[in-house]
Amino acid sequence: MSILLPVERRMGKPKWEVMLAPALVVLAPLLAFALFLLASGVNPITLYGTMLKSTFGDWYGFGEVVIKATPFILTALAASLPAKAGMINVGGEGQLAIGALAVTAVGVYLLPSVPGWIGVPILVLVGALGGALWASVAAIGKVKGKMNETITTLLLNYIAYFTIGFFVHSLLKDPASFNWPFSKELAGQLRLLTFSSASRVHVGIGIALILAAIVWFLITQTRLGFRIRVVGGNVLAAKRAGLKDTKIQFWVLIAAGAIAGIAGMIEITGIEGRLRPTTGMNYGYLGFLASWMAWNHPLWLIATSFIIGMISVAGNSLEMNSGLPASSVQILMALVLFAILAVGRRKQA
Amino acid sequence: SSSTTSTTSPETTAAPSQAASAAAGTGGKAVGFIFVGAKDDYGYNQAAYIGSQAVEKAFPNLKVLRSENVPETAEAERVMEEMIRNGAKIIFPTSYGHLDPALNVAKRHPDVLFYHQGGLKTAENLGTYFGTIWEPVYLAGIAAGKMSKSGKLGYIVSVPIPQVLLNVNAFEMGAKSVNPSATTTVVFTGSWCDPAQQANAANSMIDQGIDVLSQHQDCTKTVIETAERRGALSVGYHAEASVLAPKGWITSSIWNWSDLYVDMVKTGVEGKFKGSKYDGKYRGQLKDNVVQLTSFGSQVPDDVKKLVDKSKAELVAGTLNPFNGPVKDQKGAVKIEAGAKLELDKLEATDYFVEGVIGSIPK
Amino acid sequence: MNGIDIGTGAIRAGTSVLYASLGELIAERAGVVNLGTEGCMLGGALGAFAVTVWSGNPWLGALAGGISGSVLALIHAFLVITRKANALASGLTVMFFAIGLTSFLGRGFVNKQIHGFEPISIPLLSKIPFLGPLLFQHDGLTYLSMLLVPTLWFLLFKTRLGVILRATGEREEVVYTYGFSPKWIRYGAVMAGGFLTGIGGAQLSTAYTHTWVENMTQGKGIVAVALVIFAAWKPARAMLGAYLFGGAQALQLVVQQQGYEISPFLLFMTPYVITLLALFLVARKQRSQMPEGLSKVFNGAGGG
Amino acid sequence: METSLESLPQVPLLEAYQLVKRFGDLIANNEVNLKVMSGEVHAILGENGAGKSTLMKMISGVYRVDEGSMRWQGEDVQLHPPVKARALGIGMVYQDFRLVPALTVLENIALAVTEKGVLLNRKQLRQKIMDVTARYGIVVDPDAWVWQLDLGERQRVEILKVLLMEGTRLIIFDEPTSVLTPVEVDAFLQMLDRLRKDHYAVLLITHKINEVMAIADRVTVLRHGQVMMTADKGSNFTGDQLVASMMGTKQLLELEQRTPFAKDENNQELALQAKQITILDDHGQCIVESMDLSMAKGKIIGIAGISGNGQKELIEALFGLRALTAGSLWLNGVNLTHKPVKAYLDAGMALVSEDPLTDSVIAGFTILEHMVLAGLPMKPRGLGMDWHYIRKQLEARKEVRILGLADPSRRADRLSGGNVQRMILSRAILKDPSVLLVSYPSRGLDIGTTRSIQNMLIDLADQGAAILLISEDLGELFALSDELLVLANAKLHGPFLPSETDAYTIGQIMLKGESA
Ligand SMILES: Nc1ncnc2c1ncn2[C@@H]1O[C@H](COP(=O)(O)OP(=O)(O)OP(=O)(O)O)[C@@H](O)[C@H]1O
Ligand SMILES: Nc1ncnc2c1ncn2[C@@H]1O[C@H](COP(=O)(O)OP(=O)(O)OP(=O)(O)O)[C@@H](O)[C@H]1O
Ligand SMILES: [Mg+2]
Ligand SMILES: [Mg+2]
Repeated sequence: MSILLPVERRMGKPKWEVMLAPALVVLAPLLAFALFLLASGVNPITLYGTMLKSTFGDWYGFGEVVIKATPFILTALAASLPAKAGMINVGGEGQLAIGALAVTAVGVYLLPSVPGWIGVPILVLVGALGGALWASVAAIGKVKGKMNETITTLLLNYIAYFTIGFFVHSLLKDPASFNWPFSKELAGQLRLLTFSSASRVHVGIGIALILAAIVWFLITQTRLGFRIRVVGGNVLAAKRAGLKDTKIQFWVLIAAGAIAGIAGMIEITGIEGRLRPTTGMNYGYLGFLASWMAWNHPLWLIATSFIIGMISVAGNSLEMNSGLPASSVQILMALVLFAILAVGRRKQA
Repeated sequence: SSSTTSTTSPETTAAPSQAASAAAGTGGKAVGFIFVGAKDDYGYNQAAYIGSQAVEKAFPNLKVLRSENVPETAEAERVMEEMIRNGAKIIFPTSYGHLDPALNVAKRHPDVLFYHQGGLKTAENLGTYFGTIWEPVYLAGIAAGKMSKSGKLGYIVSVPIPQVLLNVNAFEMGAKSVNPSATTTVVFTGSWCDPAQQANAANSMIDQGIDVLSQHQDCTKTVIETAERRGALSVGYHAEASVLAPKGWITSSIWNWSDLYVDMVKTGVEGKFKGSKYDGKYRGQLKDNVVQLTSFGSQVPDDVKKLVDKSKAELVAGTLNPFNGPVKDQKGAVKIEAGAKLELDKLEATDYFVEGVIGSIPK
Repeated sequence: MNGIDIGTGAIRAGTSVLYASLGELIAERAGVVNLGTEGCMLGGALGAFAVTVWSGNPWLGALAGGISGSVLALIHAFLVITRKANALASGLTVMFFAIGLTSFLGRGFVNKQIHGFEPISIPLLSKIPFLGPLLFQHDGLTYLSMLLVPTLWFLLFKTRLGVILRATGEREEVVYTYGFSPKWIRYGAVMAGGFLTGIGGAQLSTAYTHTWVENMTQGKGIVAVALVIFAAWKPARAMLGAYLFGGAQALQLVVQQQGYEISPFLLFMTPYVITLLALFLVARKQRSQMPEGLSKVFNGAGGG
Repeated sequence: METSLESLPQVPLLEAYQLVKRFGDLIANNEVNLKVMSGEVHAILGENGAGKSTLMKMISGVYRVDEGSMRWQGEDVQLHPPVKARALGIGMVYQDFRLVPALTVLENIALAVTEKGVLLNRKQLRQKIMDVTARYGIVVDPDAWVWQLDLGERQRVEILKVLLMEGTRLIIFDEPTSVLTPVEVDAFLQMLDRLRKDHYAVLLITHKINEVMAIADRVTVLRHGQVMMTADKGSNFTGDQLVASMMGTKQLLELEQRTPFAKDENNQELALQAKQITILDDHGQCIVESMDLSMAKGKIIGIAGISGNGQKELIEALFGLRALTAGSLWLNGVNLTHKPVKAYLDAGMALVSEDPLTDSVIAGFTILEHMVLAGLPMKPRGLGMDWHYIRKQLEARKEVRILGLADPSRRADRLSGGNVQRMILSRAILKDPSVLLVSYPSRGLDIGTTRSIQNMLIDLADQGAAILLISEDLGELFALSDELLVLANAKLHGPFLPSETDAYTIGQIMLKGESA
């Protein structure tokens, strides 16, 4: 509400800037990275060609992008929903991990012989519960202790990481794996269905898209969503309207944790099959970025998740074909994210 | 050479390669290497990287594909698939966590040959290899036990996995063989390469009176330099690093993958994997030169060197094996019965510390 | 277990975090949250290490580390201040960028040896029982960090510049009204913060470990951000927080060496759990002390 | 010195020609001309949203001028950014103060005063403050935290800042008296006189005609962003003229005659009852202690008091927003102590808070969306809301039309202060509340709107609502209240009947408590 500052300048953005923005987001980082490639003695054109081929060249490559984007969509939703209620959840990372932990523990020890059509839905719930449980630490801290959730969720990521380490090195360790730190493998019927044998793409993407649609509907179309946005818009106003702001924030954060937990479930049942110390590493952070790049819009974040997924996948072929180190992929990713951030917020509708 | 290419008809080249494709590993244009960390970490990954360079040199027709920082998750599957799409018929997944993903990919691609580093599970087209690095570590333990004044040795390790525990045990057994009261205190850092935590641990151990430090980390420089600055002695791992510790260097255990990798690739390219020594669990030993003990630091007295050399000779000859029973754990429970024969699967699944080690493994 | 050992351990392990906290504190006092602290630290660590390798002079290295931190902070400042991007997203992106960039540029330095900062025993003072070994046997950058705390306090609370800086973090429109540019003040604060954070990284690479490896900060920058909240944006409390975190690190290592049957993974999490508990204990009091400009970032996420 | 200034030819200090300012499609100022002389008080009048603040912000350099030009002592000047205006000697006391609550008074002043050097020269600054304090009778404690100050004190800090700035020639006050008590208003007007004598030029925005009549040398009336009239003392303008010019064709309503309230104590139906309540403020200080308060249906209870004396806390507590430390609250015979706000809303209570801009307006939300929060019911449609129906409901109400609510699809955070006030009041009234708690209903509103609101409150009471009216405008309190209470020293004093007391007595109690 800084009416005083020269805000008008932003309102009247020159037309060319509005038109050029999307092109700029795509081109600028690619150009910058091309310079970097040239400096490293790599031909950017052929390299971009192989990168494109490895992601969109065939169904397998595209399938890998889908697989990669799936958890990002969910962790992005886990950031976007709380953002609507005025909260910042950087804890998708930990919530995903604990969701995965819960799914593994229950799947391996309680449901090894339960048929898939019962087992898989139960595991979705278990994953959600795990993530929700982890988020509840931050939620309780916020409601009872006025702790800032940005910081608590960040710290909880580290604690979650060590918690996973604790379990895979002890209680969950698979005796048949010669004391290596993995859990046992999940029974086959508990694994998510894949669409074909040629690709690893599984029904997880469907779950992610449905959840995105649900979140979008909830936020924009329902009375509850309206209340959530009121709390996010002005807590004082929400209080005066008789809304239980802390309760709403509490449950929104829990719900976000549940969504991230489902991402963990999908990672375990769709891809990994067992829990490892680094399952889902960085997915929470990348999802958070995907969400904020998309102005926390529950549908736009699907696009940004795909962009991040695509770069991750293309990154492997970049590394192999150019001989450049893995870190160059991170540089490319950051350049794209910078460009999205620099172009900034889309105009208010 | 231009004339030869013109005479080669498509059919003649295609026929043998098709025939050979029955054997995994043949007919490829490339060899893939997957590293869990950075290929220049001066440690585990660099050792494997150097091996991959030897392959590059020995097979100029094969492209060497590398991917580093590949997490030990299903992510690795995609990297391997990508390598296969780039023409690789032989792939080296070099970290323990890459085994399951490699088994999955191996199932999908019977024509591709996988050499996994350190695994205990195999498949039709997947063999594992490793080195008995505990042998030189045992020898280093002898030197450390001899040279420690306090009899308190320190071992800074990453996470409690069998390879790590096995090394700690071998080290303590070596030390104990020359100094029955020697103890080895273990500190976990929780990470394969966290210099700050390593420095914390090294400082903390030296504060507690430990005077010889060894380690099982992917990056090894920090501990050695810290020990040197604080006046403690160092036993290295993965790399010869005596330059880092002119005063306190004892010795180090290292890998030598180059000859092995070249031989393995050769076996694969020639389609001779089936039934070869690599078809299964191959373990290169001290006597094969796959694992080595480096030369000693200038401060190591001759009697210590002699002692170590004697044990080394016995190890190579097979007359000495520290893991011939009885081996007892920290609580005195017998883990390997007296006279029991050494079993690879058991040894490489170690989940206990032997007597004399101070530290705790999560159960 | 020995109190002095844990105390010195706390200072050793806490100093880099202290620098980063102080850097973040300056930026936050001006109203900008920089989650890129982690990245600025990494940049500082590499910059300092590289220049120390080339020049042989760790002080030049530390300067370079500070500048590297500033440059990375400048990216954040540009995105947040000029392009009005979300501060948290921008910070995280800077972090990812710095991880990638330093890994790339730092490859040649992993196995380099440096003559970095060495501990200097201060004559006489280091002989004082207990306090001597605790406080007066450290390296130059550690001493500097101890001096920095009162200096920063003075700058923030006793000078005009400090008033302007704090006012920018609270009510930018007021500062703007009186002819200062909140924009440039923020640029300055973020870059100054990046400089200190970079020195924190330099301390890590050239004073503490004498090592460069990729991603060597391992989350210390993030912890530093948390500690600023614990510190209620006050330098002395940032110091307390940093040493508390360092102390927890030192303590868990000592506990491990006792051979108790505790999973090391539970011990690894203690510094983070302790930070969380410390935050819980002070949080009720703290919230109202958050600079208003920050509450917009932390509480006004909304939008939509 | 005074003589030399007197003898200067009368070049206007500031002249504005044909100023235009647009916000998107809205023209906030349209070809405005203005002239300000040294040593005169120039009043600016106008309805809410007329463009007064916008004009002032152009003069103080905050806004860039879209069209038109300015002259300072006869020379063309650029005033944007504010630092340029300030360098020339233009100082502004903003409607929403430009203070940093987390800093002390002295630190706030240090921000405003140009000074060389890095260090804070506290001693010198304190001396300067003392000098000005003595000359103009503006008393503040330099070491107090600004957050501790009440609105009147904050305003004094603002004025100090302007006076301490080097070379100030023109001082702009944007609705300065709306936050002051009657006593303070007198002091303020005296200070203006003093400033005028010291050859400062003063631009004064106000809604209060009597103040204009008392102090202004020249007056400009704005309407829809255009100058409707300019006049100076010589032309003998009258209050009625000014009002007519402000309102245009609209008629100023007469204040309805209040039907005398039945004084039969036994017959009173109690709506809201507070028994022995104790309330703490945000800093844990006891701000209301063991207070009893009874509100009867159909009755307007006015509460007078210096702002910052617990009015805000009291109203928050009565609405369930602030926990009671002791005591109980009863609404229509039901115990509502420690119940959530929703229970109060459901029981028919409505609130118009003291600072709606910060605690009731949601950025990005439209007026219509604000209406379903504690106002119109959220008419469901599926899982969502029937916005069409809600809008119709809103537009069907005559109160909305009378108050002149802006278009319901406009964004509330872009409304002028007065329009926000209208929105919040409309919302409360749409609820047909049985108990209405209302703070400063006419703060910042023009006379026309003020009248309609006052009439609406009277109508509400006549329909049986119990109304608690908090105001600093004693005139308003006397005109509307059936009973007057004074909040001072954490206690309620009274009740007083407006017919049996006078503003002077109440003012004394406000300052000193009952002992007066
Ligand atoms: N004693 C103090 N010393 C320094 N600064 C203070 C002090 N008290 C308040 N402030 C400053 O004033 C600002 C506004 O304070 P606020 O009125 O919101 O509550 P508080 O007094 O800090 O909180 P609490 O009532 O919980 O103690 C704070 O951000 C803080 O920086
Ligand atoms: N920053 C802004 N953006 C868009 N519209 C604005 C802005 N500031 C003011 N307006 C609009 O310009 C018009 C004039 O507003 P201004 O604040 O000047 O009115 P005012 O005369 O001061 O009214 P009040 O007496 O209510 O304070 C109003 O319609 C207002 O909604
Ligand atoms: Mg106004
Ligand atoms: Mg107004």
